[in-house]
Amino acid sequence: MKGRIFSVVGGMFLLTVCSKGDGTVQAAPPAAQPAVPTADVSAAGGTITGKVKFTGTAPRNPAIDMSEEAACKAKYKTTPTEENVVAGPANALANVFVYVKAGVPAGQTFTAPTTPVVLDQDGCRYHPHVLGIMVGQPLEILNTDPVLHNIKAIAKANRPFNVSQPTAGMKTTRTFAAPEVMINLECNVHGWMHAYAGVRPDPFFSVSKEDGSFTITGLPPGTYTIEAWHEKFGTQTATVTIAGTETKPANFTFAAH
Amino acid sequence: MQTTTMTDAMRPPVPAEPGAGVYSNKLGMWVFLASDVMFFTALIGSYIVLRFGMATSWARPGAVLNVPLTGLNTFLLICSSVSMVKAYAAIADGKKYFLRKVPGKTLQDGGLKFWMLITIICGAGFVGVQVFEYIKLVGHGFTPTGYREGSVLAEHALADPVKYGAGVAGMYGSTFFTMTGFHGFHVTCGVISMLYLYFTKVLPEKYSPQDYRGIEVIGLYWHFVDLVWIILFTIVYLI
Amino acid sequence: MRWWLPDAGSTFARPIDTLFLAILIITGIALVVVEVGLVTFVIKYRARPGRKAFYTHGSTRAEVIWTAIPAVTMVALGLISNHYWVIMKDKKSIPPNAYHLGVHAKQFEWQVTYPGADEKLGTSDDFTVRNQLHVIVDQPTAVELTAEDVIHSFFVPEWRVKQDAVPGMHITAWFQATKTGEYEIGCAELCGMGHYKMRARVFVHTPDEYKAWVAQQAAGGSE
Amino acid sequence: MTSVAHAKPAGGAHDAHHAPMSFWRKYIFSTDHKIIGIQFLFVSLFFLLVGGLLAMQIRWQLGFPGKPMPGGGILPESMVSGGVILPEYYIQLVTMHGTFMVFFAIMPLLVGVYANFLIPLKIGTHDMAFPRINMWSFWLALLAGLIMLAGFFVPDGAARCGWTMYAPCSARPDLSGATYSQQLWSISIVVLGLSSVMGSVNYITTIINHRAPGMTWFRMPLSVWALFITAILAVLALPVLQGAAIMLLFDQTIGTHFFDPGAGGQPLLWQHLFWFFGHPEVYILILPAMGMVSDIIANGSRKPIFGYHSMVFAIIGIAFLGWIVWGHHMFMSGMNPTLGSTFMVSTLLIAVPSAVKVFNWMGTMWRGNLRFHVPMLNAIGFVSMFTIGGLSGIFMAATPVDIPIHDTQFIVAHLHYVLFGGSLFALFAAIPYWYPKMFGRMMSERIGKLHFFLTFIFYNMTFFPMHIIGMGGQMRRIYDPTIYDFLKPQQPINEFISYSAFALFAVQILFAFNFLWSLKFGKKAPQNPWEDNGMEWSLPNPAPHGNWDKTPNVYRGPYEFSAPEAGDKDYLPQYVKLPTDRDPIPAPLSAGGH
Repeated sequence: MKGRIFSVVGGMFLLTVCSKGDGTVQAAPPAAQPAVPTADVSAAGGTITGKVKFTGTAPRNPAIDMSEEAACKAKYKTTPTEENVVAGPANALANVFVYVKAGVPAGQTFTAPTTPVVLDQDGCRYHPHVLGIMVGQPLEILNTDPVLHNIKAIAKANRPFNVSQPTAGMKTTRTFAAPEVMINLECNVHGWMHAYAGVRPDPFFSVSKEDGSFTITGLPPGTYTIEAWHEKFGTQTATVTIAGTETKPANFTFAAH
Repeated sequence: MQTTTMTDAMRPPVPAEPGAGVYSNKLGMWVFLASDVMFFTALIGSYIVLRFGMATSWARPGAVLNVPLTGLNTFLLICSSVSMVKAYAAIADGKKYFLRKVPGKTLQDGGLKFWMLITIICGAGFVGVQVFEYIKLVGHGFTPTGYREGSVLAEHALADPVKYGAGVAGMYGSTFFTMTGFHGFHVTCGVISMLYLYFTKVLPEKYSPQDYRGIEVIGLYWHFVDLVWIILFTIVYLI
Repeated sequence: MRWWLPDAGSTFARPIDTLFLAILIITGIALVVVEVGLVTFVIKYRARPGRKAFYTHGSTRAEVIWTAIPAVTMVALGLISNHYWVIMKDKKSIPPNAYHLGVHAKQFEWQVTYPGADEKLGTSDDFTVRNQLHVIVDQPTAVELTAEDVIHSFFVPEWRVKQDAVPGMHITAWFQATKTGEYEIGCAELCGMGHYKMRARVFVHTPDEYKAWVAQQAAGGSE
Repeated sequence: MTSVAHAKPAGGAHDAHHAPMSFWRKYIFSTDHKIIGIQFLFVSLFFLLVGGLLAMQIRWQLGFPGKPMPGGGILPESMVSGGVILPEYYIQLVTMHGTFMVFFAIMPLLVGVYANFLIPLKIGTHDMAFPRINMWSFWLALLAGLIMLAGFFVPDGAARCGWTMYAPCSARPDLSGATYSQQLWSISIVVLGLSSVMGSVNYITTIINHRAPGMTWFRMPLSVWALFITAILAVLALPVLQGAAIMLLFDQTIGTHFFDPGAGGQPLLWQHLFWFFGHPEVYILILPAMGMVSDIIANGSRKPIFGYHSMVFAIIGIAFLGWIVWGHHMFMSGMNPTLGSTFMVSTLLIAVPSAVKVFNWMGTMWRGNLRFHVPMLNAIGFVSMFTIGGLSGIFMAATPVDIPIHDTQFIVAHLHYVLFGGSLFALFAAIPYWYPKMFGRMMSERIGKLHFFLTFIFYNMTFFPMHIIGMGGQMRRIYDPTIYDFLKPQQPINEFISYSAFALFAVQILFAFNFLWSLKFGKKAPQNPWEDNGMEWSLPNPAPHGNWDKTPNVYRGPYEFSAPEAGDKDYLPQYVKLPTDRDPIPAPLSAGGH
């Protein structure tokens, strides 16, 4: 640790470059589907698709009292709630991060797309609430609200960061250097604001939609362990074998306790 | 201040003040030691405040730390203080030599070179024992952050939380390593300085009964470090 | 634009403001003496050809006078101040009928815990509201301050109340609001990048209004 | 009465007996106390500039919150986004402004520069007791400053928990948002502490043991007295901060728990340690200023200092009381209120020696023959501004009144009246006063006067209104006061302060210009340009290496202005031997030691 400090001191001039790189604003347009990045994997691979559901009754999402932030409150017609459990019709479960946990041959590397994943802070909530991103892929954090948000990333494998955006329209771009499921993102000014980012070295991940569906494409033949992660309900795994350009199902059912 | 003006009478001469009555190196060392006292006061004061502000009590004496070994080490340091006094006395008497036969006595008489060497060996020995102790302690799982998970000590603490002060092990480790570590650092500095003096001044016989300031100044420092250790040994190991 | 302390909103305001004014007068006199003296000397004793300074090393009498006057003033000031200080901050001065609220500070919000219908903290009908402090007018109120992460400071200017919330400590501060209305809490101790945003609103209600608000919260069930 | 022959004194203009030295030995790794003082001067003026630039950014944000800062584009996006200062950069600004100004500008300017430069010259000796340790003291101070500065260039930017570094914010990167710079802060403080202790050991030893024959304790100029007491404060206070900074560093790096409440650590312990150092530090920052101002006021008034002995005892009294008042920084911290009462009384008592000093300065000017040279103007500015700073301190000392103004802009106003109005005005007096002794030339009087008047005006326009917004409740270190309803009406005052602050900063360009221009083009200084009594004026300008060839004798106190024996002159230097004077009796023990 001490050695690190001294190397930091020694390289202080070089580090000006680093500190610049940390927060460079990128003018790239937001991707159409921010949660599902496009990686340069041939479309010829196999596909895993399925639905995520839950059993039991979902806990009620607490209402958010936004009366201190008039600018945010004005964006809602009804009282907004937190997004701990977003359920669709027929007990479909959204915001589940599904990814290939094991099975991708070791040593195989994937190039991260340069299109950023956009995390928008709008109406004092994060959009999207759960996102997947590749190692090295830019994460563009955008503040649409005219109020201060800070974005604190609580990470273990990656370097944690905590940056703030006091005015509307501010953008900060960050990248993650190591795979990590999940990185918690939170705003300490608005205690209800939480988002989760799954950082993967490969493009084989997806986030379930409102109807609980997810799709992972481009998988080469092999046997994979698929894990589904939900912020309240924990994780579940499934094993899927892909033989060619086929589409295999994988469904997950969580128990709401 | 006198407000009267001087008349034609001669002003009485003013004696130059003799300063502190000691030479500057010694005075400087005294001032430095005063500053070092404040440094250790900060550490020891914090230790007392933290230890007695704890909800539960510390590990019992001897439960974690090896008191007999450190007791021996304390003895070693006290010996080095004694040998430092002997070195000082030797050079004050003009004994620059290592050992010399004294007629009618079986033991040879030690000079500055001998007693300084003994002091250096004892000091280095102290540091060595302390390093050994640290290695042992860390091996048992006692670290500055507390008992390392899965270590022998962590298991003991689980079995007997009162004896091992399980709840406050973190602070125990923090204060123990910081205080003894900084003391050890002071001893190391002293040993290095003495080695330097030994080779540049003692062996070339540059000290004389007329001028042995270096020995006196390093001696002051050495006794101070010894004194600090006796305090630390008492409050860290024995209480 | 305001040129004075904020409008008084609690029983502490009166003694504090009076003391403030008293100190202002004392220091004002001292200031005028010094500054007028300096200006006078600068004009009167400016160097002119042929003038020579008056050779003196001082006057013991003058020095005793200007040592004694500040000493007496300061001791008197200390005694008066201490009287009010004990009332405002000493644990024993918290009125026994005080209404207790829990205030938990964290980066960067105030979580206020209300005792609910049974008016006791630590029971199951307690509820917590973010960034809103509701109190009853003319009712001694004690806030039990805790902090989650770093040091924060609970500050309501109109009430002349300020107390740090320190992690690991449980500090109680009391006050008695004298005016209904809406005020603000600010954090007075640098607590991180969102320090300035640690703002909460304060509502001083009549007892009935407060009861109604508690009931509404209970019905809303947002605990 | 014989008229005094102001003969050329026994100064040594010749370096003949000193071996010629290379440029490096002479000006870079110099052990000459005067060169070291000058090195400190340049380095700390640089850090003063750094601190000033940080202050300007703070003022921009407070005056015009959320508006793009002109020139903000050159700063990286992690600090300033689209020209707008980010909140995390703002708290770095307030932290580093305080840190640089206190530790790397004012403290080295007063102690590093003038203790080094003046002590041997004023007590009539050849150099410090330990010249090599003195050199190390400078290089360590520079190293500490550079480590601190490096904080801006590491990931996440500079340290951010205020210059007081309150734990646990400072101890936990996840709470402060910065990792490396917080550690760099701790390391820098440890190094600086070492430098300060080395310097102070030197000053104390030199003053005790190396005074010239005849320089008795009560013939020492008040500047030397003040620097002596300051050195004692530093030697005893800095190690406490060092100890605290080491504990903090261990908390930050190896995971100890000193300030971690989760493991039984105590956040208030940091505050106690910090302020136990911090309050003596406040006096480290003002006592030397008081001492030098005393010398200059006596000179400008052409009168002996009024109540020399009580001035000395006031310095000692302030220093002594300074050790038992640290708790007044913690009235609102949750410390036991009974302790608060104790600290209140001791704090109020400090007003007494301070008042004595102010009245004695006025007494010195009373019936004087005032010469308004630039140092004198700034010294008068010091007295009038320090008075405001001292008096506003009484508000905070009275604990109930402290409740509404604690940690508000009122405190900011108070501390700037003491540190800027006090210490910095004293420096604006001291720098031109001893400039000829350092560089052999005079600073321009005309620019100096212009600089003084403009600084005085803009300084008051900047800091006085802070009292008002502080009374209104504006908290310290907040990024944007306009989000509070009770602060919104005060925003015009904030804007006004910002404009004044920019003007104040701009005026300092005059000083910088004067300082640098005079190095080369200033008027050549006569030997005793201010017609002063100090021992240093027996030497040529600039003073040669080794100062005097032969240790000089001292015949009287330092303030014999307008003494009847002086004849037609209105000053009587300490080194001038009147026919009625006898040489001092040499000390029984060789004071020098070596």
